[in-house]
Amino acid sequence: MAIDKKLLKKESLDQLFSRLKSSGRSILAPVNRGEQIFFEQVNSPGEMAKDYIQTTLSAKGAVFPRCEELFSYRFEAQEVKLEDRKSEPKPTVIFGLRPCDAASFAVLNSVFTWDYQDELFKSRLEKTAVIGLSCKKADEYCFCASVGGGPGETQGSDILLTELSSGNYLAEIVTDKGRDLAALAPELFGPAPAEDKEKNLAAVAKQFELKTLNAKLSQLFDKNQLWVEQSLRCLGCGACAFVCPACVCFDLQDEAGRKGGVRLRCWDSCGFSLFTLHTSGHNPRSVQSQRWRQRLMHKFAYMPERQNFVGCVGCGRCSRLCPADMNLIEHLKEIAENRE
Amino acid sequence: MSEFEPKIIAFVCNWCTYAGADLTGTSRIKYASNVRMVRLPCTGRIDFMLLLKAFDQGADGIIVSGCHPGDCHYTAGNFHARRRWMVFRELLDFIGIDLRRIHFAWISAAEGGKFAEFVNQVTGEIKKLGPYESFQKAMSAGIE
Amino acid sequence: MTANLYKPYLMRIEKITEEAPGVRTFRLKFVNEDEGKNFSFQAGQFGLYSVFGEGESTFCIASSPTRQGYIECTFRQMGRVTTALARCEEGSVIGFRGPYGNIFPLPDWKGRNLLFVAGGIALPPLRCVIQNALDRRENFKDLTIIYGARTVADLVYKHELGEWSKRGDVKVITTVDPGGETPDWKGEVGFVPAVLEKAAPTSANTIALVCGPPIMIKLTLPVLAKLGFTPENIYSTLENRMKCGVGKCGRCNVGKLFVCKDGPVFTLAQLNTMPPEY
Amino acid sequence: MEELRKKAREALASGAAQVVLGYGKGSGKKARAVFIRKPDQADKLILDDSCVQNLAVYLKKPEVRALGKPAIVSRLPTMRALLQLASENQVAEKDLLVLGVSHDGKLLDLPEFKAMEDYVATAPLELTAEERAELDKIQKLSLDERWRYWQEQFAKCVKCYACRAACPLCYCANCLAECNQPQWLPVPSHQRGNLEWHIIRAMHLAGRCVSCGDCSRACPAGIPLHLLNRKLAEELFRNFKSRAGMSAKGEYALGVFKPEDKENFIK
Repeated sequence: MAIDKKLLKKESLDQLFSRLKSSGRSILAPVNRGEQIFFEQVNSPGEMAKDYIQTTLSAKGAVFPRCEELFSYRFEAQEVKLEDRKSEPKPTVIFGLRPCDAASFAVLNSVFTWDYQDELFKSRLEKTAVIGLSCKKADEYCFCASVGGGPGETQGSDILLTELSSGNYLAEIVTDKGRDLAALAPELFGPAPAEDKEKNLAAVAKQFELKTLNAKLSQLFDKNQLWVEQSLRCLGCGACAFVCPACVCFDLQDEAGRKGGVRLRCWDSCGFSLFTLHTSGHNPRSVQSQRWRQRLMHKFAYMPERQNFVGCVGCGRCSRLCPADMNLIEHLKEIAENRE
Repeated sequence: MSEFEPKIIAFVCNWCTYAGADLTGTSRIKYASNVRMVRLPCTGRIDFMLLLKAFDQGADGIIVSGCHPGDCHYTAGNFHARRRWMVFRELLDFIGIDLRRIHFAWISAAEGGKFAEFVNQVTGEIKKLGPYESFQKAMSAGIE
Repeated sequence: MTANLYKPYLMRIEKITEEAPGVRTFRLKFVNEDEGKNFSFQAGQFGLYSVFGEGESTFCIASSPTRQGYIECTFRQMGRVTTALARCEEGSVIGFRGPYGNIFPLPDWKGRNLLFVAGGIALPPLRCVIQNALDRRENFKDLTIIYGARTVADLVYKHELGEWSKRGDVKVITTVDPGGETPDWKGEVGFVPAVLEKAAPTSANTIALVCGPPIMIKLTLPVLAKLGFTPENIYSTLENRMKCGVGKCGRCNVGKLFVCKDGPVFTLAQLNTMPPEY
Repeated sequence: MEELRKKAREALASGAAQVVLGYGKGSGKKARAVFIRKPDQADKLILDDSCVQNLAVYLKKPEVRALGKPAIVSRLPTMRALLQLASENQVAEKDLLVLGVSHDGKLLDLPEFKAMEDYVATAPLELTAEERAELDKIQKLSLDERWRYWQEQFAKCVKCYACRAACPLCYCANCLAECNQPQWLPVPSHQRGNLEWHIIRAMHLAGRCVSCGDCSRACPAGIPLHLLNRKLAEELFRNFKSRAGMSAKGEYALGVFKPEDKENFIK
C-alpha cells in the first residue's frame, strides 16, 4: 500500500502522546540515564532524550524481553498443574526508534515464525506499534546502508518521522497500524510538507556488497586462521549479542520453590562457552574463534539462507560498546575483500 | 490486626551455637519462636550468599552465630569468617541492604542464656523494623 | 490464550526400568488421555523431557510408534535434569514436548536388509527402529544388530536383547570391551568396529544405522566402507545441546542446519558435506 | 612511543618473547589490544591516554597463550594484576616479559617481578580526591537512597558478563555463574539474578581487585561496577592494611586473619 505523507508539527507531539495514552497504549521512548539512553515508559515528549545517534540498548525487549515467563506450574502432591502466563502483553507504541532498530523486528519475527510459530512472541509483536525517527546523524559505527537499510528507511516503522529544518516532522504513514495511530489524532497530521526528506538524513555509506560477503562466507568456514586472527582480542562476553537488536538466541530456565515455579525464557549469547557445551564435556564450539565464526556465519550466511533475512540491521551497537573494540564492519569488510 | 511476627533465620555452627541453643531448650529457658535454625559445620562454612538467599526466601532478619574466637572446632574457621563478614557487611551497607537486619554473635555451647537473650533482642529489633518488603518486592521484579 | 510452543504435555511415569548403572528407562503415559490419543510420532524423532523446577533435557523417543499408548525414553544420569529425572519415582509427573525432528525413512527401506551398529547408551535411538522393524517384520529382509558396551553391566535393554536373539529372525551380536566381560559372558569380547569387521554383514541391499560415541563412529565408518556400504546407505543421528527443539534458540546448529529441525537423522553422505560442528 | 616500539622489536627479534601484547589504534578514539608477532609490525604499537585496557586479561585466553611467551605493555594496573596473578600461581616470572610504562608514559626497566614490586611500592595508591568523591557521593546517601540507586543500576544489567570477561582476575575455568547443580546463581537477568551476580562478583574480587576499572569500562549498560570493588579495597586497606597486587608472594586478605581483627559488630 502506498505511504501517506503528512506534516506533524513539533508542538503536536504533546497532543499525540496524550492521545496515544488515552487510547490505552503505553509509550516507550528513549530516556537519558546518566551517559546512557534506554527505552523507558514515558508520558510526555519532554521526558525524552534529545540529540542522540543511537540508544544504548535497542527496543528489542519490548517484543522479546530479556527475561519472560513462558508458563508457571504448581506442585500438588505427585501432580503438577500447568498454568499459562497470566499477564497479556499491553498495547505499546515505541516512539523514536531508529530505522535500523525498527527493521530488526522483522528479523526477530523471521526466526520466531519461520517454522514453528512462537505465539508468545507474535502476541507481543502484534500489540507493538513503531513510530520511527529518521537519523540526522550517524557515526563511524553505523552501517545500515550495507545491510539493506538506510537512515530514512520506512520499512519496519508503522509511522516514520523525519525531522525537517523547521523542527517539524515529515510523517510517513507506512502501515495499517500506523494509520490506526494517526486516526487517533487526525487533526495533527497536516498536508505533506514540500521539503525534501533526503537532505534531512545522515549520510551512511555502503561499505560492502552483501552478496559478495555472503558468497565469501560460505567458503570460509574452515579457514581457522582467519577466525583466530579476527577474534584474538575478543574477550568472550555477551555484550555484542545483548545490545544487538537482531540477536534472537535464548535460554530456557526453570526457577522454582517447593510449591511451584516458572519456566523462563532469557537472552543468551553464542559467545559464551556454555552455550553449546554438552553434558559430557564435549563442546562443538569450544574456543572463542569458533564462536566468533558462528556469530558472523549465523547472521550473514545461515539466516539469509534459512530465514531469508540478514541477521543484522547495521545499528553498530556491537562495535560501539565492545570492551575489546571488536569492530564488526572492519571484519566484514576484511571477509568481503578476502582473496582466498 | 495481629502483631507482626518476623521470620528470622539463624545460621549457626554445629559445635557451639547449635549446642548452646540445645542447652537453652534443655534448661527450659523461653525464647522467641520466630527463629528457624540452619546448622552448618562451622561459621567458616556460612557462605555469604546464604544470607541473601534467606532474605530472598522471605526472611525479615538473620542471625549468624558460632564459637568464640579461639574456640573454633576447626581451629580458625571463625577467624576467617569474621574477616569475610566484615567485608560483606561493608558491601551490603554500600548497596543499601539494611544491616540492622543481620546480627552476629559468638555463643558457646555453655551459653544457653545468652542464646535466648540474643534471639529475644534480635526478634524485638526486627519487629520494630517490620517486614523487609523493600528487598522482597525488588527481588520479584524483572520478569515479564 | 494461544497455543504455547514451550508448554509441555504432562506425562506420568508408569514404569521405571534400571538398564545399567546410572541408566534408566521410563515408560510414560499422557496424564490427559485426549492428548495421548491425538499424539503420534515416527521413528527417529526426539522430545524434550522436563523435570519442573530443574529444566529440560533432550532424548530420542526410544519406543516404537507401532506400540501405541505410551512412549519410552532411556537416559543416563549426567547433568542437572537427568539427575532430577533419576530421582523421580513411578507415578511422578514430568513434562514432555515433541515429537521434534526428522525421521528414519522406514517406508523407503521396504524389502531391504537393516544393519544396526550401536555402542553404549546409543542403542535407544536405534531401538525405536528395531522395534518398528520387528513389528513389521515382513517389510524387511535380514536384520542384524551389533551392539557393544564397555562392560556387561553397561549393556542397556538386556532383557530385550535376549528376546530379540531368541526370535531366530534377527541376528544379534553383543560385545563388551576387553576386560569388561564377566565369567559367564557368552557374547563377543572386543570393540564394535572389530566385531563388525569379523561379522562382515553384506552391504548389498542393506541400510546401516550407526549410533554410538564419536570414537566408535569414527572407527566404524571405515569398516563399513570396506564392507562396501556407500555414504547414502549409512544413517546416524546427531546430538547437540538444545533448549527449544524448534529451530529458534540457536545452539544446536551444524553450519546452517539445525539438528532439531533438519536432524537428528542424517546420512553419512549428508554429514560429509556438513562442517564438523558436532 | 618510539622507545616502546624499539623495545618490542628487540624482544621479538631476540626471541625473548614470541608476541608483544600492546595497544594499537582502534576505532574512534579507542585503543585496542594488538598482538605483535613480527619485529616489523612493532610500528603498530601506540602509547597514549587512550591505552587503558588491562592487557593482563589476555593471559587467560587459550588462543593468546598459544602464540608463545608474551611481552606485555603494562601500566600500573596491569603490573598489579600480574603480581596478583603471580601470587595466585596463575603466571610465573619466567613465562612473560613486562614492558613497564610509568604514569607519565616513560618506559620502565622491569627485568623481574622484584623490580615491578619495587615500582608498585612507590606508586601512589591512595584514592584521588575525585575517586574519593565518587565513593562519598554514594556513602552520603541514606540507606533507602543507596538501595534505590543500586537497584536502578542493576536493573540495567543484561548479564552479558562483560565485567567478568574484561577482568584479569576473573579467570576461573568454571565460574560459579556456570555451575548448575545446584543453580546457585540465577541465570536470567531479572532483578534478583543481577543483584546476586554483582554481590558475588564484588565479594570474589575483594582482596584481589587491582582497581583497573575495566569492569566499568566494559559494561555496555554503564553500571559503575568499579565502585563496589573500590569500596571493598578501601575497607580492606583501612582495616587490615592490605592491598592486592603489591607482591608476587602477596597474601590474600580474606585468606588470612589476625586474632585481633576488629569485631565491634559481633555480640
